[in-house]
Amino acid sequence: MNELLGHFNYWIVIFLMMMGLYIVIASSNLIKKLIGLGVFQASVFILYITFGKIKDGSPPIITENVEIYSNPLPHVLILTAIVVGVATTSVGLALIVRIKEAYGSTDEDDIHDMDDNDDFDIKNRSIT
Amino acid sequence: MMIISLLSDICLLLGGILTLTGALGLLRLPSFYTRLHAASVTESLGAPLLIIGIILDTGFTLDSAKLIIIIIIMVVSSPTITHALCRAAAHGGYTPDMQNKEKSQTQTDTCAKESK
Amino acid sequence: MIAAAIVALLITLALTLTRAFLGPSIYDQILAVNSFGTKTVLLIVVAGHALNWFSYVDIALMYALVNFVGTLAVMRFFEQYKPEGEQS
Amino acid sequence: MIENLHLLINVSLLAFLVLIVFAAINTNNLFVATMLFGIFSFVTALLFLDLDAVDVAFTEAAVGAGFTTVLMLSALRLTGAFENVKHRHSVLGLLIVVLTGAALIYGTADFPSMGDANAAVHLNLAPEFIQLTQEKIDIPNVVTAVLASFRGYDTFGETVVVFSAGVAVLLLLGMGHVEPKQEPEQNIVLWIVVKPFIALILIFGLYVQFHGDFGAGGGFQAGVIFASGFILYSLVFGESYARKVIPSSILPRFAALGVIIYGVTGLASLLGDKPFLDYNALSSNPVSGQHIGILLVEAGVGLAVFATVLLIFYSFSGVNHNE
Repeated sequence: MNELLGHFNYWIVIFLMMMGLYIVIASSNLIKKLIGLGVFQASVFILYITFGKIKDGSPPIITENVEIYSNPLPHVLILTAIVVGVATTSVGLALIVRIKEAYGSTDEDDIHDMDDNDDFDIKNRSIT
Repeated sequence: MMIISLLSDICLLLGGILTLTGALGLLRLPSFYTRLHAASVTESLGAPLLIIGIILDTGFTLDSAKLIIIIIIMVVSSPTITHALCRAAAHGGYTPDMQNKEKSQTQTDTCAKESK
Repeated sequence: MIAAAIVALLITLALTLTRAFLGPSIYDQILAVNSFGTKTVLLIVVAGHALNWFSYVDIALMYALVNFVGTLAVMRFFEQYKPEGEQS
Repeated sequence: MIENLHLLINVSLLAFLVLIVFAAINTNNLFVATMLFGIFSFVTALLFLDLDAVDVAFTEAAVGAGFTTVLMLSALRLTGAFENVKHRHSVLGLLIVVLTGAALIYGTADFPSMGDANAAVHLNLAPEFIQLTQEKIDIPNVVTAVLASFRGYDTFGETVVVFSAGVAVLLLLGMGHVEPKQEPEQNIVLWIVVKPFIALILIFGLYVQFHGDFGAGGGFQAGVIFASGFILYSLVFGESYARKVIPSSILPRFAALGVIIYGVTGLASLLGDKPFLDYNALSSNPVSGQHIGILLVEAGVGLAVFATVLLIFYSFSGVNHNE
């Protein structure tokens, strides 16, 4: 039972991570792929924070009468990772907006079809 | 002291019951506008009651002042959101039907089809 | 009693989530998502007090503000999107 | 009792996360998927709170639930079609995912069980950081101390990454410009309610910025909160008015200024014959030198993040991209 409770969080986190990966693989829409990446990313964050937790510990902010503090290091890493994550997501979204302008679609399969077609003219968004 | 903790318990209990009722209404009521009603009315009373229960328990500190600000935010923002949502729905061609329950149900379904 | 309130809030969250999944219309989902946010603020306040979370009040305050901004963004998007959708 | 409550909250939040992702996989409406991703972030932040990570919960709520949702909606508005997204049921993909997941779960057998105080992670570095923060820096929040002082290089790198992401978005999309006819519908209730809200958000942003040494908060969170005040203004009153309050041309300068404040603080410590970003050189008393250094660095981070976030929002909300 202790084994189960001690590892429960890890299993769920890995399950979430794999669902995120599945969205990235199975969805052909680029924005949905980004959402899948976001889910994957968030589950990695949860994994790190789970590592940092100490039983009966309190948050790493020095207060009186507290002996055990949870590990501050994962918190620092993840705090910056979240902000960098949203910055990279925004670059991804900007690329998708440009792709939509060039191809008229955000669907990966359509874009591949257009790329394979030699007659496709990217400027006029049409097959000449 | 006893009275305050009793009052806090009563507030928490009432607040819990109200939010639960609101969620049940949100889940069970037949059409969009009735659900809106269930969610907003109970939210305006249930949320402050729960927070007041906590304030009575913490006593008068900086935290309780911030909690009062949270109450103000929720009491103001929740009806505003409901109003704006209702307005958006009405402008989006989603009119409430007063007379017939069956009819309003079918209307909801057609709207659902449209939105999909 | 505070434990009962936490359990009630968790059940509330589950019910609201169900409505957010079921729909049927997009407005129902917006309503459910907004309601979910409000209930999260309440859960932070109640559970934070019961479990002694550090500076839970600040975070609850921020959640309330973020939830407001988020829902307004969703509705604004919907207002703007409507005419374009009819054209195409 | 408290132990059981922790367990109950932990388990139900994780269950909510799994349910939300399932719903996000199944929906073929991108708009719904975006909203679900927003509440996914909310629940994640709640989980962080329960796992003692106050600062991270703060950041995740401000960035994940607030800004990412707004950003994705703006992108959806520009790309148009968000309904009937195609979904291919890939057997091979499912196989890969199941195999990877099985391998990872096999790997967790070696993990220490959750909350174990004797796990390897907790024996090195972390106790030293907590000890040194009390001795040398003397601010209560260890996370801020590690972020701004002990790992100052790292945070400088992150700030530069955020800045360059802003530059990349600017290069890809440009600032655009907003035509006044694109104003939102006039709604007096919203106008009246939102005005005090904006003031409240801005004050709260400043509070988070300067309270970061003592409690949860800091430059990253404050920058996003401050920017969301202006985003709220822009959503309710219209983008062209927002661009009169903060012109789009000064935002890149603000972002650069934030990074420069950080860098110059590092250079100032070089001038005092100390290593880069060693704040002991900033004052005759090492502890107050650390205080000054952390204040300056957090101000730089806050300014850079604020300007970058608002810059990205402006770039996405310019309407002329479809032309």
